[in-house]
Amino acid sequence: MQAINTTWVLVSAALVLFMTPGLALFYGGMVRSKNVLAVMMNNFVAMGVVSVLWALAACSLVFGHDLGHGLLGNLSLAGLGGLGHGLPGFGRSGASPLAIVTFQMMFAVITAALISGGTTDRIKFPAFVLFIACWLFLVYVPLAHWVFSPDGWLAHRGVLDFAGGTVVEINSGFSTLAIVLVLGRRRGWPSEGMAPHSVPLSLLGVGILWFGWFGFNAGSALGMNGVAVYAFINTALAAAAGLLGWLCFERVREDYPTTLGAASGAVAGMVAITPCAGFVTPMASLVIGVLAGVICAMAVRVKFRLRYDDSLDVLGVHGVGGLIGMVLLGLFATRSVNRAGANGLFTGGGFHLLSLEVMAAVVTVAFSFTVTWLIAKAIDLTVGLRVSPEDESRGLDLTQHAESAYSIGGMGRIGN
Amino acid sequence: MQAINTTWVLVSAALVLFMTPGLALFYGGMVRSKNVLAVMMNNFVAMGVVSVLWALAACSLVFGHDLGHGLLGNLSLAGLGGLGHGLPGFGRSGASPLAIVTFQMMFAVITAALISGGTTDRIKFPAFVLFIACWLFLVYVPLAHWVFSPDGWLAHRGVLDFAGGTVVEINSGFSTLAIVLVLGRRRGWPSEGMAPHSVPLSLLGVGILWFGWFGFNAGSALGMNGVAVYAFINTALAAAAGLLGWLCFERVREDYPTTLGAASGAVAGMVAITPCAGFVTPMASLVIGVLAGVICAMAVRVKFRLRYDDSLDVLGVHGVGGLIGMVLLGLFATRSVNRAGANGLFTGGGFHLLSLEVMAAVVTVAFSFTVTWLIAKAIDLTVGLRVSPEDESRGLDLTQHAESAYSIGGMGRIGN
Amino acid sequence: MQAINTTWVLVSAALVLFMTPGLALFYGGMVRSKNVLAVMMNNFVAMGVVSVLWALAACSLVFGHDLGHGLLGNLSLAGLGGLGHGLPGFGRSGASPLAIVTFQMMFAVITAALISGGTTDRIKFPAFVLFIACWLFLVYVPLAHWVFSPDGWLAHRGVLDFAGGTVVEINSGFSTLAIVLVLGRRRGWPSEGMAPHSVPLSLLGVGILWFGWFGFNAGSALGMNGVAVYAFINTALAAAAGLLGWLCFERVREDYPTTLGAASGAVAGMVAITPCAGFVTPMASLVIGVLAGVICAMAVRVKFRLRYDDSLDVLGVHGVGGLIGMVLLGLFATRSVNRAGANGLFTGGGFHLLSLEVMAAVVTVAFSFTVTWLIAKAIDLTVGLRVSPEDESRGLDLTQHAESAYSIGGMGRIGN
Amino acid sequence: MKLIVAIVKPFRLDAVKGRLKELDVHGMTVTEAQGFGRQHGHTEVYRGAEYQVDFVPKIRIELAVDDSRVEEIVDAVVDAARTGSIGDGKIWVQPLDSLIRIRTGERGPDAL
Amino acid sequence: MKLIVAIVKPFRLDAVKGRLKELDVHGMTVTEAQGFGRQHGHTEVYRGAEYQVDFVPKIRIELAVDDSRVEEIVDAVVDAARTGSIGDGKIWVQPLDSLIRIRTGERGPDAL
Amino acid sequence: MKLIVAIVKPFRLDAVKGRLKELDVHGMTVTEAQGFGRQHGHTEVYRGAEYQVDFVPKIRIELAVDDSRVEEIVDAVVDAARTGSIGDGKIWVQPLDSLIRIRTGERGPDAL
Ligand SMILES: Nc1ncnc2c1ncn2[C@@H]1O[C@H](COP(=O)(O)OP(=O)(O)O)[C@@H](O)[C@H]1O
Ligand SMILES: Nc1ncnc2c1ncn2[C@@H]1O[C@H](COP(=O)(O)OP(=O)(O)O)[C@@H](O)[C@H]1O
Ligand SMILES: Nc1ncnc2c1ncn2[C@@H]1O[C@H](COP(=O)(O)OP(=O)(O)O)[C@@H](O)[C@H]1O
Repeated sequence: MQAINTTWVLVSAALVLFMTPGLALFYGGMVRSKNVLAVMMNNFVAMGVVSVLWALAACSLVFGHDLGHGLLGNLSLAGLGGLGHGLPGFGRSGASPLAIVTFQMMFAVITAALISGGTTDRIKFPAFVLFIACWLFLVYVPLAHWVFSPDGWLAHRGVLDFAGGTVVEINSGFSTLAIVLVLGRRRGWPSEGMAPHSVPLSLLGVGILWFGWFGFNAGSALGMNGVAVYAFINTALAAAAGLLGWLCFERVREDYPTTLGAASGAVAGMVAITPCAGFVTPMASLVIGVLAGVICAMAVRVKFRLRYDDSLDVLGVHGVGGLIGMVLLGLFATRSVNRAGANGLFTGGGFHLLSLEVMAAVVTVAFSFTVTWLIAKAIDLTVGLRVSPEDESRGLDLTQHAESAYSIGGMGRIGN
Repeated sequence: MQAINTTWVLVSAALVLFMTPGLALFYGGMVRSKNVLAVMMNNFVAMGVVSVLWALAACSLVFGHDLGHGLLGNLSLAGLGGLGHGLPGFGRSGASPLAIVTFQMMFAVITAALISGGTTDRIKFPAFVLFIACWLFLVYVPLAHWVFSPDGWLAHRGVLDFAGGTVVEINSGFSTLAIVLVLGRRRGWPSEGMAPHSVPLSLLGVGILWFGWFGFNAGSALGMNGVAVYAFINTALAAAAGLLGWLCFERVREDYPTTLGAASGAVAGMVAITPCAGFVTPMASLVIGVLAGVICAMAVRVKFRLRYDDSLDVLGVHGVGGLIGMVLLGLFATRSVNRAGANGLFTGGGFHLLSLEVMAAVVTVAFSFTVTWLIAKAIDLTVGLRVSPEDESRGLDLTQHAESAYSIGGMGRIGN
Repeated sequence: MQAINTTWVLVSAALVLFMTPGLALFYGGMVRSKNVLAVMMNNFVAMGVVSVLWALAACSLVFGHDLGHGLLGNLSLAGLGGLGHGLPGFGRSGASPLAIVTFQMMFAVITAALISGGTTDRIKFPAFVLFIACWLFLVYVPLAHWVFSPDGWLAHRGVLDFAGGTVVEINSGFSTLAIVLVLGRRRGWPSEGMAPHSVPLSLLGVGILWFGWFGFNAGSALGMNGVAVYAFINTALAAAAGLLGWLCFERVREDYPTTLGAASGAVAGMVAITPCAGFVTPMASLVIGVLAGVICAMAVRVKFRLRYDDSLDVLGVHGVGGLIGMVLLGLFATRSVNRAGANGLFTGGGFHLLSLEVMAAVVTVAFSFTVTWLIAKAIDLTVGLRVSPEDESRGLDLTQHAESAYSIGGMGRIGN
Repeated sequence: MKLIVAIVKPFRLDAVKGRLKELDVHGMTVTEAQGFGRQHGHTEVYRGAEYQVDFVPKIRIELAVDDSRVEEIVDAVVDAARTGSIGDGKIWVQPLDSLIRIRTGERGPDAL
Repeated sequence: MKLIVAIVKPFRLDAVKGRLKELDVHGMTVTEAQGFGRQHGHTEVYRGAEYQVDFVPKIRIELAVDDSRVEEIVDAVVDAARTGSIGDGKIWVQPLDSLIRIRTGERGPDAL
Repeated sequence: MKLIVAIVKPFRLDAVKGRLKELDVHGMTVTEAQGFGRQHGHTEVYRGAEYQVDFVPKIRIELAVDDSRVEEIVDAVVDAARTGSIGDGKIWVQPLDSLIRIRTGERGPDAL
């Protein structure tokens, strides 16, 4: 049985790993052609930096023996050693502990990478690298311990979060809000047009995210069982419903259902189902997906009024989608799907679960926002977060990486 | 054992889900740059609409208890409930019923999506959505019940169809023919050039399809066993042989082996092996693949003579490829590969299987074409299938979705 | 247990199959826009030709009963028959033999495809096809027998090579060097600029390679067990470390860390970990990855001084990366990770393993280079390897395949 | 000699080329352009952000011709490019001091 | 009539268009161009190979105008396109023999 | 002042630029163009559909120069762009009424 569970977890880990290049494409397609490589690079460098730091120490701080009060793990698993004794708090019948922490590594990578959707077009590359290194230890690691480790204080209180509605989604959304407030708006935003330079690239990215999300959610069962199957179908249905929800909103609001809207809606649906995937029925997933699609479509429009430049809507889609998921989990969770779960408001469980979920969401918002804001401010005051106005106008690809994304014209790169 | 089978089926389901974005790219690359998003959107919206309808009712009509004569299932599984008792007609030792219907959901999605390859560049978006919703219930669902449900009348008679040569391939091909006859030709076709706007995008799409097709075919064993392994290698070999077959035909006929030909040949090979995958030997797969490559390469040229505008050759590749597969299955099937199968003409089984396969193919052609034609006609007479000539010439991306696919020039989107 | 192992091997086989389209994109993005399709086509045609030849005979020559002295297999498995008796030398408890040879087929495909990275922009298409067919039998097959068959003479002596540091990496690198020496430099290289036409395409390709490499390495455990898990995490960490290593080198040397450098570094890390994946600890993988990133970044610069035109650095990344991996395996291998392995110099095993690894590397370099050079020379003297100067300047897409990769301008393909 | 410059709708290029061939004109140079004029642009929407695009794709054709043929060629282009709807474009004629064929160094009408 | 050609920095196009609208000029044709001049290009690096790119993206604007308005329009464009830093571009004026509106066949100033 | 326009083969651009630098000409504007002429286009095939593409990629170079230097520069461009095979392109010279440097407002030869 351990072999099957490990197989499933490793397959899922590969799928989640693949999500980060998918995200790079999703983001890369949405920016202007002078900043494509820079935002993709932020994603790729997260794969490098976060993985290495995870193996060295972060993994242990999340899943090592609790240091007390469920606040942080110790360094017993540093360097991925000491796993022979299993993961503290996890049973021994599940997947291989090394497989589980590998799977979890991919979560840390993509959560960090998500933030680049807010900071795109204006963040210095070295500052971004420094930022995610600090942020991993000061924001991601504690939150992940609280929620994903059975000894974490939130998990311990009975907060349900199947695959990271708090740790991944709300966290990335509100961390992004914090850093973009420090970073400031892109020059010219929102008066100048900053239309996506390649929507097909973004659609491809979403295709990869959709594919990978099955690993993300169903893999979070950490083995092959009935809950994994539910998590799988629920992910598929929430994505589908989210897509339709967003399109309907656009159709009503602006007359045109857009492809970028379809893509965004699918992502919103999957974000919202993330905490719920292994706890709700397929029919509830449809409801969750549709609501996420509609509400996130509204949420991404807020920034134009409040004038914070969350460039690719990490807050509007992941932050808000995560909140929706946590709240709806409090309504729809049912032990008929997962005996290790709980019942929600609509399923006979009263307000208990709902209040726990809301509490966890609020804690995450407050913690992520505050600590990220402090990190961003500290970096801004020391090495500086933002490129010069001239570099911003020439584009980050050239000025940060000495590269151009494309050279497709009949004359190739002119002048060569 | 159930856990292993379920693992395999879920992995396969994820792979098949990934095929639809792959198809979107394959199609998107082949159209002109003003219609890229529209055709990709047709694929993405199929992921939304078909999934939701599948969960609500279509799944049950396919796999629910037979209403009589093997014609249709009942609503016992509506909303994906009632699966605790297993799928009617399926044994209990296989994969989880919920996993199986999830896997099958992906088949319905991609079959609907395939049709967009014929209607591209001129179909109204709302009409396409309405069309696939109707078509799912009136065409796909009955056919799938007949063939995929053990209680279906075709399955019951002993028709073999491993992964959907009828339900997916012939069905999509002849449904496409029907709708394009109602829809009419693209303005300017075939006199005006309508060359692919990005062949690399199409090649990427085929790469994804190739990858996903392993789930499609080998996953149709609905568990991990010797038949799944055969289905896997047969898929790989038929794709390879199809690629070579198409290239050889082009080399002889037009002097140039093309990359789009290579891609199309691989698809043709995989289409033809779809009904055969778990019933034939690897050497037979090579023959099936090569024949599919050559014959489909000839088939796609027919439309220029008969003047129906099956824009991206759904009939020529999927319709014809599916027919080839069904017929060759009647020749090459062997019980040495799959004891639950039968022997074909070349393997000592006489004409019995061949006649069954041909019968099933003919039934599918007749049923798909007729019912789809009626649906298309009905929609055309009510809401209208086709965009205005002016919208067609400005492109569907702008006129249906208010988007442009690309904005890559040095000046970004000019005028912003 | 066989079913689980087979599941893992088939999943891995699908992942490795997917690597070749990924490679096509990686390469396609790096060439100029007039040669994109040609280089992608070389990859796709390898999927066709090599697969078919593998099934017909190559597989048997690798894994069939040894003909003597561990030099070559016999034809007992030709046409993929005779597998019912298992693979000679492999135990019976592992994955299905048919699954294993399917998995191995994908290795042959991608190794052949890799060579196209050196020959791009100037090789005749038919010559390339002929070349890989000959090369498969004369170079790949013997090497694969020596290393991957338990009866091969290198394997027999105790050479460790987990997933093909010799057969795939060093082999492709030095075969490429040989053929490019025969083929000559691209006209205008290195004085004329030949910058990548689409870096995002290359990044996407690397994303796919990264994803697929988990199948490549962890699948080489040929089943699900502790070694597979190590191989998996080691691959992830070496890629991450390689990425950082290459970036640091660039930062120091040229001031700019580039995205293509990040992508190349990840590939270099995965190349180097290939022979080591199931034999070393995660911490050793970090060291191996970082060294590979830095050394390969240096190695790709050598060609400018020595003036051989290994266009996309197959030697610099795969050849050199493979050498690094083999040598470091001699240092870091540990039986604590894999009891079937051995200890290296730093882990108490003395010089024994190191000398074996170096010997195997040297044998591979000498054999690949020599035989490939002879094949290339023979083809060049008969059918000719290289296109005419005029065809080279018009681009291979048009002259070899009568296609253009892109037609994105506002006027579509002008003149149509 | 004169230089005729025509700004036309992209899908008329083929017709223009055909007509010129009939007139035995065997050379021209075209570029992609974007036009701003009476013809309306369009609106695009991405996640609720609306973009008003004022420019419309056009083709810019340059024809160097002998003085004697200017009228005839201008008329032919006007005729072939006309659809009758707004945005059909403009043609203008500019003086040329000299013209040279690079390959041979020929000058003037011979270089055409 | 005259043809005014302006080579400007891409991000100034909007300003130029705006200013021209104020002057009631309702037509122009623009193309993407690459400029070589005092303004420096940039260097790109791919796997250690350095590429010196001398050309800088520019927008080329063509405006056919009535003789009487040349000065005013040139001044407006100069004003709207100027940033004061190297590479702001050039404007030149060329004579036009004639101008025709394709849609109607109108000629001269009426065709604008 | 004069405007020299040269239509050349794309891969000759570097040579032309080099030669002009030698002559101390430090400014030009280039655009991608498609040429139709004696040089043949090519055929493309997609799933059996043949496309005859008549146009060939060209580079269009614009050089505003002082009258005194026209001959010398034209000769240099002809020389640098020539390969001797069909399709080498054309050069033509047009009169210029005036030229202005946007950055400074300088006019005439000083603006070059
Ligand atoms: N004054 C002008 N100078 C240069 N090009 C112009 C001018 N006016 C119009 N054009 C070009 O002609 C095109 C058509 O002009 P428009 O006013 O839209 O229609 P029409 O010429 O039919 O009245 C424009 O898109 C633009 O490219
Ligand atoms: N002699 C010329 N002929 C044509 N275009 C020119 C000429 N000189 C400059 N240009 C164009 O003007 C642009 C700006 O010129 P540059 O010398 O960089 O700056 P500035 O005009 O501010 O001195 C160039 O990029 C080029 O497009
Ligand atoms: N009459 C013309 N007006 C404008 N451009 C022309 C004309 N004739 C030729 N050209 C341009 O010059 C290029 C070369 O012309 P072509 O006839 O092919 O060769 P050659 O000039 O060597 O005889 C063409 O591709 C086109 O761009």
